[in-house]
Amino acid sequence: MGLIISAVVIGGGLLWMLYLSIKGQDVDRRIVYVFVGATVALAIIFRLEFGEVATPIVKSVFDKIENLPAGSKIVLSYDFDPAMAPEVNPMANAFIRHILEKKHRLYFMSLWATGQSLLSVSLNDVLKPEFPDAKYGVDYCNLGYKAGNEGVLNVVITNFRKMFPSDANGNSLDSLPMFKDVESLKDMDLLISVGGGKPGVKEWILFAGDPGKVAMAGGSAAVSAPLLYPYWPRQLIGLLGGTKGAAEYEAELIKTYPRFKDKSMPALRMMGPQTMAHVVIIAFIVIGNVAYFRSRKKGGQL
Amino acid sequence: MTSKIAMRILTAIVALIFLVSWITRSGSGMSDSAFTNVRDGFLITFAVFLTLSIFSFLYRDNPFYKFAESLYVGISAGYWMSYGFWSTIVGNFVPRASRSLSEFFHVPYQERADHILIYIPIIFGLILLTRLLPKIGWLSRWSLAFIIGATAGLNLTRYLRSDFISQVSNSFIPLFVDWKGAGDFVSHISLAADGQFIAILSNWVIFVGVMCGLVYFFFSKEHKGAFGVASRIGIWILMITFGASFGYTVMGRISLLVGRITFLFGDWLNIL
Amino acid sequence: MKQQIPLVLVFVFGVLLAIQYFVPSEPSQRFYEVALDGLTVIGIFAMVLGIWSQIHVGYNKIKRRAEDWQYSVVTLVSMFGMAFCGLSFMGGLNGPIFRQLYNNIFIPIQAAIFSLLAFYIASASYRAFRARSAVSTVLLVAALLLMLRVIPTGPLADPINQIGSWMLMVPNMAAKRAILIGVGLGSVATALKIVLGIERSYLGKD
Amino acid sequence: MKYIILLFLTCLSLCLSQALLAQTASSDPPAEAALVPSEPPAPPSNVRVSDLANDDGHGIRVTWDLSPDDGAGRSSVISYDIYRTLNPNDPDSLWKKVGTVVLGVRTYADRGEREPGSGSYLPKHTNLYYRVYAVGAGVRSAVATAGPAQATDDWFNTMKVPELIFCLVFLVLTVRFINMAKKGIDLYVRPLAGIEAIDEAIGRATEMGKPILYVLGIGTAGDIATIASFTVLGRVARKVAEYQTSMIVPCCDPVVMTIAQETVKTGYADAGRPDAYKEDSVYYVTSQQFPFVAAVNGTILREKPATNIYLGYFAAESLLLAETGVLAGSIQIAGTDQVSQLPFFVVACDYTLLGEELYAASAYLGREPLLLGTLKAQDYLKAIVLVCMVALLALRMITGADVISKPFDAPWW
Repeated sequence: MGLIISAVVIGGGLLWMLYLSIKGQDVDRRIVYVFVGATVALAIIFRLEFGEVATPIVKSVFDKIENLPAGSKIVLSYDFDPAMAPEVNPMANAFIRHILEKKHRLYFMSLWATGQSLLSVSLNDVLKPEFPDAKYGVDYCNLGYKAGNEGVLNVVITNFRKMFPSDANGNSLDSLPMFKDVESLKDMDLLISVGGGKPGVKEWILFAGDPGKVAMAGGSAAVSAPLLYPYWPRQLIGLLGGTKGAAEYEAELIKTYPRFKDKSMPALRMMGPQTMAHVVIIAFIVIGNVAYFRSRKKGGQL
Repeated sequence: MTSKIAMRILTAIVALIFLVSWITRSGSGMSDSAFTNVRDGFLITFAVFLTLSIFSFLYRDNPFYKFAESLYVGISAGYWMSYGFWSTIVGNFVPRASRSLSEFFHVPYQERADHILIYIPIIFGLILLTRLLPKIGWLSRWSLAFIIGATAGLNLTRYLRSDFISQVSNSFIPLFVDWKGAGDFVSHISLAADGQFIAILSNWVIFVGVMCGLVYFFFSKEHKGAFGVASRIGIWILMITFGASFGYTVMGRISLLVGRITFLFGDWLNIL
Repeated sequence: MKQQIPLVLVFVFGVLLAIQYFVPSEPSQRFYEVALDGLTVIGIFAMVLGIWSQIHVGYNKIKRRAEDWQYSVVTLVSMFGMAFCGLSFMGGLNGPIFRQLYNNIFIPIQAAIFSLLAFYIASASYRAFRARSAVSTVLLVAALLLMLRVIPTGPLADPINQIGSWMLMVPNMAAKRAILIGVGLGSVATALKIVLGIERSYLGKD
Repeated sequence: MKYIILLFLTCLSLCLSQALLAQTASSDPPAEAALVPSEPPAPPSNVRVSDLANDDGHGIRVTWDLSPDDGAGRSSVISYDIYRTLNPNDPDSLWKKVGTVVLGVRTYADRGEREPGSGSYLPKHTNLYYRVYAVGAGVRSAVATAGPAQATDDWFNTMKVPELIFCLVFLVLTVRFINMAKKGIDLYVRPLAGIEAIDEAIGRATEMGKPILYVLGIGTAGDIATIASFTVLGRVARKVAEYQTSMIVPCCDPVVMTIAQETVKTGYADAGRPDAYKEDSVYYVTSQQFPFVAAVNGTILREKPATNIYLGYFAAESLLLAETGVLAGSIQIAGTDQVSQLPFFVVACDYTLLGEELYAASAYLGREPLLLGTLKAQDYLKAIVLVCMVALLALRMITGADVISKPFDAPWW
């Protein structure tokens, strides 16, 4: 319903603008403003979401988690701060849902001091209410934050217990069943770092993924995503870049597991207004060029 | 004349909406205290009024925008004064200048061997204020000379590393990454993001791009012939960059608008 | 005298601070700190001049009953009100009224003005991205490609994404380096012109 | 231009030669670790201390050989702890821990504070003793001690030789070209559209009877871009005075305002019309970015200036100002050294001075031989950079040595 109203209002308006431009009339800038405002407002009010389709770089992460046998060991590292959280937190939550849905074992950790509190927010808001059956120490555990940046990775690539004698709650690692057959990062099946600064995905690749020869995936803020592309697909099996990447992952998750449909998918929701606004701006550019070529043609004839 | 009447009617309507909003928001407040509810109702209504006043600038300049603008500038100036006083004077300067002042402001006094040196800048600062006295106003140029001289001296050497030397030295990149002969290169050619071909192409683009960009910035040579070609490539690289950065920024700017519209529809009208 | 002393000061401070960069010893570090302090402290004193200018301009408008003089009243009243709340000992920067004014007036206006950029970026795109010449077409195509990344474009999404990221990485880096090298040279040249007294228009003439 | 082609050809051939010589370096996989915790690792050996080079006399460099258990042996080292004291016979409790480094690192720079009162004070010209421990999981090795060493001042930072060379070359070139210019040798500079537009724009303002708006950006007087903008402002003010039109200069910083007032006043005096200068035309708005923009935007729409000139340091407000200027129908000339804001100026303004062009603008406007001399020196340095880039890259390609990949980072001189 909302989609139809928005499409009629905006599409009609754009067609009218195109018509005016072809006739050679100038479009007032205020009309442009009204369009931008209306587009974003409509998309927010009607909660428009668009069929995000996962690009290969996102799909490969999804497929990797999907195809690992149940009980595989996956590390998820929270390497970000509150400023980046709106962009990358949705990725982390989507990963948690997917990994626990597939009954993998999930090891949380953080290379950022600020990551630890964000991690516990995720645990309380997503993991515990949505997966009440998941048992601490068996299905997931929280190693918490350790200072030392990539130095931490340098150590845990050979031995977890040296760096993490105990988890974030003070339990010794040996008391956790899921650590029974884990000696170092090399015993993991997949490493995922979610972050956007340093240390982040790049450090994970260079200090853990590459030397340990463990599959590595990442989620990154849009700003730093381009810097990570060159690592794909050899050193990085996949990457979620910015809100867009997060939305693609959420869409893929909902497609495969419809039970998540009514859960909050912030990235997907954020992409609605974004997509609409971008479509409208691109339409403006096209209309502007139509008007330009039209006027030039006329000028030529005169 | 008619526009004046229209303006008055408009103002009346805006005032009415404002009042209605204030009353309804005060009625639906969460707090137990009536005063808090009325105050919060006023504050959110006022914030909405200011937001819409700013947006009205998109239509054209108008009294609402002028009001919001003047208020904003005034608040900002007052904020800046207070901030400058507490953070720079009290936070930075008092602890080094005087023990008794430090005690007065409850900031820890920093014992330093060179605390007398802090008075040199103060003298320059006082000299600057002579501007307010017409007779000896020219003295203030001494302070300006200090500022400009210091800025120039600092910039003469300090940014050479970040802006010049690092940029030049980072441009020394291998132009043949993982080269194992032409045959190997041709047989493994692919468009994968981490492939050899893309790596080599990228490094060439960076190297040639930096060179041509520099050529573009030559002032004493006409852009003709081979020089012209190089500067042309330079301007193309610049334009690709500008276009890409512009297109890339759109998303961030739309997010800002999403935030404001969510504020209007969600926090104010409660329809989300 | 009025001309010479400032020029000498510029030269002396300029040369000393330029040389200071190469000298790590303790007296040199202290000199550097004093110079930086100087810039901050003079800034504080200059604030008096700034406020004076603001009051002066506003007061003149009000006195002459110039057009829109009422808004100058708004500015001056809000400035003194805010400064009073912030400078009086009602909690300083953390005083309740000060924070209320900041959070409920300053922040909403700030966010609204910042979000005007969403409208402006659209109108600028509409007006300026036209294929007038080869160069402007390049600008247009690069911008379009990056904007298209956000829209679900099905099978095209991946190549667009890749090319977009490559453009942000590679040509971007080349252009930034070329510009920064130029900026580095230009700023040194400007600094040198100032220190040597070739540029001196800021020093007045009487 | 023959030389440029030649340079490219050299570069090309050298690249090919490198390609032939290129070898792929294979990195060794990290040693497999066998874990035996609880037993303390072997201590590091051969600890040495010396004065830290290139510092203010409050630093000591500590170096050691890795513990046999670091990455090899029992592989039980996690980090190294470094302790310092004034007296080697002090009991353990008096040794002060000054730092920790992760495994594999064999050096630590102990940089202390200068003020005796501060916690990390490191005295000058005093004997200092150091201890290094290898730390394992909950255990630490036997101690390795070294000393004494004294911290001393240094009078030249040898890491900054490249900057020094650069400055000297620049200075010599500048003096040379200034002398040439003084002798009357004509120095050619190519036309820059953005600068020529400034002249036209002032004429246009006169015809229209509207003012010129000059914005110095949101930088402080400590930004060199603002200083460059002052040099342009002086010449614009002079022309404005000659054409008998008016100008508005809102400022975002009180110091900037003060200097701008002096500059504009001088410009009017130079034009012989000191009486036409109005103090209120250069005024302070507020020191914060967005309030400043709000006020300037209002001014643009109310005064409808014929020309807006934005030169200096700009951030997100670039597009806000430029689009409002379009709305008011002004001709707009912008220039900044902020790479991230250039796209918006390029898109929304009629003319944009990119980076270095901002710094060259005053020389263009003034056309004085002294100023053109510095422009010429800049060009020569760019030429030197171009040649060096090709030559050093060639050297790297022939030798394949990594030293040249970061030619200015290590003191190889």
